[in-house]
Amino acid sequence: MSFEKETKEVNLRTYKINMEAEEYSYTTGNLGEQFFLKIKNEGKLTAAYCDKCNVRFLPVRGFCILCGNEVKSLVYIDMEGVVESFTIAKISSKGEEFGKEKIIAYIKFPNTLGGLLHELKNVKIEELKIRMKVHPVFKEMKERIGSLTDISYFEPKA
Amino acid sequence: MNEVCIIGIGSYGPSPTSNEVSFREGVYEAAVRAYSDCGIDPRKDVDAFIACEEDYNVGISISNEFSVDQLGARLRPICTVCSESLAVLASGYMLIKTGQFDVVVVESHSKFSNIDTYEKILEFAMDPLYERYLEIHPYYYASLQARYYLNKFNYNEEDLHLVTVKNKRNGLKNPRAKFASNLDLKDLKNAPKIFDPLTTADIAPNSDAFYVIVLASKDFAEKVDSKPIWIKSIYWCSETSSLLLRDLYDLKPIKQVSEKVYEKSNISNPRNQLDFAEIDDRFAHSELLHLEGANFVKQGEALKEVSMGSFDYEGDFPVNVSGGYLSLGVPLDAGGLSRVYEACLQLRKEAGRMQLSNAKNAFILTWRGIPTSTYCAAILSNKGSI
Amino acid sequence: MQKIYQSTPVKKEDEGKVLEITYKPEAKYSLSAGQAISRFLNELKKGRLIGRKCNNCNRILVPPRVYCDICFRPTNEWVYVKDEGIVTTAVVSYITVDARKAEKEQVVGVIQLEDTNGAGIFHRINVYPKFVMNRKIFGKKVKAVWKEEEERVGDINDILYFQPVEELK
Amino acid sequence: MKTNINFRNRVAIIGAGMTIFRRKLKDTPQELTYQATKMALESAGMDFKDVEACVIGSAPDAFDGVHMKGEHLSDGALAYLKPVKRVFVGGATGVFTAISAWWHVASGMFDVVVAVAEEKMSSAKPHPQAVFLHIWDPITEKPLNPNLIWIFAMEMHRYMHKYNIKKEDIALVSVKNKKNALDHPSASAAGKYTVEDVLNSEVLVYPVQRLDISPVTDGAAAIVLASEKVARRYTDSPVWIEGVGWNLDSTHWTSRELAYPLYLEYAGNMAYKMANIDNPRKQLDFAEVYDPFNYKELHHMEGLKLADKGKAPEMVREGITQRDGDLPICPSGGLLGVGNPIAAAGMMKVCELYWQLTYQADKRQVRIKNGYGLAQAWGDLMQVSTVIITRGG
Repeated sequence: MSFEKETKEVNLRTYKINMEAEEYSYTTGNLGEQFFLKIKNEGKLTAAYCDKCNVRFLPVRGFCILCGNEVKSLVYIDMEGVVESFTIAKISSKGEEFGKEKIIAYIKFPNTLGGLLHELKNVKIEELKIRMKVHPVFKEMKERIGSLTDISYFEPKA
Repeated sequence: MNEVCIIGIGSYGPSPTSNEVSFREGVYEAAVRAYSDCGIDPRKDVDAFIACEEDYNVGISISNEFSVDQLGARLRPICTVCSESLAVLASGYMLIKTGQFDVVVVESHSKFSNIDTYEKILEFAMDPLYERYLEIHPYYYASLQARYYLNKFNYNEEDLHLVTVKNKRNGLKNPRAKFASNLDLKDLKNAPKIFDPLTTADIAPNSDAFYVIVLASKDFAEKVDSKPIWIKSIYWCSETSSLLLRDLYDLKPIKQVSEKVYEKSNISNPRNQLDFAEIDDRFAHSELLHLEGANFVKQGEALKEVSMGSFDYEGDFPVNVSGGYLSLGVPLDAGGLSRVYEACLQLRKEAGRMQLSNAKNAFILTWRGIPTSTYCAAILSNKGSI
Repeated sequence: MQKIYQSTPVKKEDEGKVLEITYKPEAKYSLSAGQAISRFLNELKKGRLIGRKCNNCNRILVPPRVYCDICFRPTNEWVYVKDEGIVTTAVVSYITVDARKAEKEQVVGVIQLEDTNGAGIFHRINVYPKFVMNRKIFGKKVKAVWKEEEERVGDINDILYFQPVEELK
Repeated sequence: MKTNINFRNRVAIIGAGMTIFRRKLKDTPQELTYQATKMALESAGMDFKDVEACVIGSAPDAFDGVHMKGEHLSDGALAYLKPVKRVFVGGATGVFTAISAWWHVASGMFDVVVAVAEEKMSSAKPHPQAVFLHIWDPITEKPLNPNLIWIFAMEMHRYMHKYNIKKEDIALVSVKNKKNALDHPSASAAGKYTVEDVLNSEVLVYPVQRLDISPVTDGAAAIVLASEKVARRYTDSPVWIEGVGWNLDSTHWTSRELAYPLYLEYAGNMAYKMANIDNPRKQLDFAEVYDPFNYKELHHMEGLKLADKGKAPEMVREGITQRDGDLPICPSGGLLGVGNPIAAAGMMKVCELYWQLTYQADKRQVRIKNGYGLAQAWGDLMQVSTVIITRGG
């Protein structure tokens, strides 16, 4: 029927569907579970440690992509991070505007490959600088669930 | 050696919306055009078909089920390969290289206008444990990259718009470029930086589009009436799947794919030996990273050369004369085929007002977009050997 | 030697003891029904089944398509088809879509529509489960039972179910 | 297609490995992918740095709960800065992953390629079956709220009707495969069952009962493929890929004859022709046909021309398909016995080819006469089959 086409929108249909599961519940792996429990129970950040490469990396998982070996241990890392880059976020993952804009930074930690994306607070926009030092502020113990949301935000070192 | 060429190209779109066709009907339209372009009958002449698609882009789980009939592939070997469509084209290339397949059809399409919750679907592609919890639009990762680049090489934020202006204006000569515009720097200077430091104009919009490409062996190409465009080399790769583990100025995968295709095509000086490039520009700064990674310009100097006009239509090395994604729109994973389509028109001397006078060898570089680090590069030529 | 990795199983009784991170997906679409299916749905609202005929292979495609999958050419014309056909297979479901036990069993199957040269439609069939289990429903003629006109919206559910034309014994 | 020319570049399987299969595994999808990849590399005696490209297989993103799952899993395949892509043909993906890896090597572009398939079905709530709702035609079928099992029950019942096949005979397949799986170290659904157990199990969608079905499972499996020159360096017993075939039928399953899988006949023909096999029943030593449901094993034996139409049940009844029979089918224990993490289950069958043809299958070892084994998988809306034929020695 490529030779004739209905062109009136009123006769063309769009059909509303979704392809959702009600919810997903993701296991975190043996090492990942420890990482999240250290945040929850101790308010500490850790990194995976590959003893073959002698590197620490974040996010944590049970293998090293550089040498292909299994990784079984975590090490505590210095939580004072460095802002690699930042942006002022105005739109949510629902495509809607936030009520209040968020400062988002990519933060790296000393002697650690990788890093974290998180929100910065207690800093004025005009004071934002690449390479500035920041540290995490954790939620109250009882509010933590074992997730990166247990970190409320990062803020500059006083 | 078993050379591989493109003998047929067909498209429907690109366009901002396409409610007049279902995704299957759009693919049919593109397929009919591609087959008639090279005079083949899909029910007899094609040895294998490949569909490039992702379930959550289509809105159907196991979207492979719905890829068959509209291509003429019923009861034929057809499969789905999930990647950027240029990398999917590489699978067709390999099938012909095995010596057992003469004609392979590759299809890719986008029905972006049908996706109501695109940002959430993009978020769904991110790591569920470490990357989703901020609930921000995933494009902000590009914002971080853009600021990092500008800071690293001491450019002003406004300079980025030079790329946008170049590509949006290039698109004015391309009838398929529905997002082309005669914008100038003044228009962008004061535009709100919704994706700070990027404005929405610096981000390529998404589009609907349907592409079908027919690949053939040299033997077969000689038997049919077509204008073969040769795939001289093609290569793809991915860096780590974790975007938190990547550098913000990360040229590794770009270097990897471009060096591989240069090596296979005996190219030592890409800017001199190649005639033009179609390069991913889904964010204004992406074009800069990609030009530097593919060694068309020294690190940190891409923006300077854009401002000098080196990559303009009249420049010494035209980049994205089609208007790029900034003018054509990004048809999701079909982006690679959209660039192959544009490059083929140039190489066949069928590009109309945007025709380059000296278009013999083309370089194509595609990225799969956020949150991936998947790149693919290819060199196409209108001659059997460079 | 067979190389088998001993991953870490989670037993059913240990559910909830391992840390998991939850996420609610949102994946919503407004699918373009396109040329063929738009008309199909609009005709359902009118209580009619419509197909597209390919003059090359003489099949009527239902649901309609603008292209013929066998001949790879555009289909030629719109043709109304009778809402009657022969049951080629049927089953009795005791479970819901998410694998829970259903409150009431349900019979579904495939009906090959009359005079179409092979077009089948998947729908509910209103028949006692015993006629599925003894396969008496196979090969029998069934006819669509439609919703009342004012309740129809242009959807496959505008057909309530198919029902045997003659009573089964 | 030039199927009967000699292979330009021969391709060998030189290693295989997998994880255990369980209802739920704690490891992340990336970790499972890694574990299977590591096992396969160890089996090949190879370092991951020698691998030039990777192919990932995984069924719907809706299970693991990650869009563009291939991108997410690529780290697990140790594909850092390597060419990697994911292939996807529904349930037939596992075997197809090996086929795709074959063309990577057969093209002459790569010498060593890892093919790994992973599935984690336990993530979706409330039940993985619910996400199967989204595989149906979104406009003409999904609004009827179908359960996945309906479609297979309709096919099974059509098959039973057309050839007058009894449920007792079909149940024998479950009994055989679950017993075979007792000897598989990864198995999660093995056991000693009787035909009565199967016939007395809960009726889900008549004629399908609980023990007719393979269970949802987490797991991963992988193989290492190499070109002839590399394979010779690493092993004295490469398993050659002699033929591959794949084929899809029309999307519109309601307009097809469900009693016979024509697409499988075509896929089989493609692979047989490539492998120069004209009498599969005689020339194959065993076959790992796809058995997510017990009737599917019978259906597939017929499509592959290992049995005449409607006659596969006789072969099962006569014991021909037992591990010590004339034509062992699913000596691994199949999906019914080992478990069904969709793509990984298909790859598990390819692993079985490697283990059987290199005499590493322990208690599962079948008699190797001609050296040929076949693995097959099936999927989508009952419309696709993928076939691979390998030869030992």
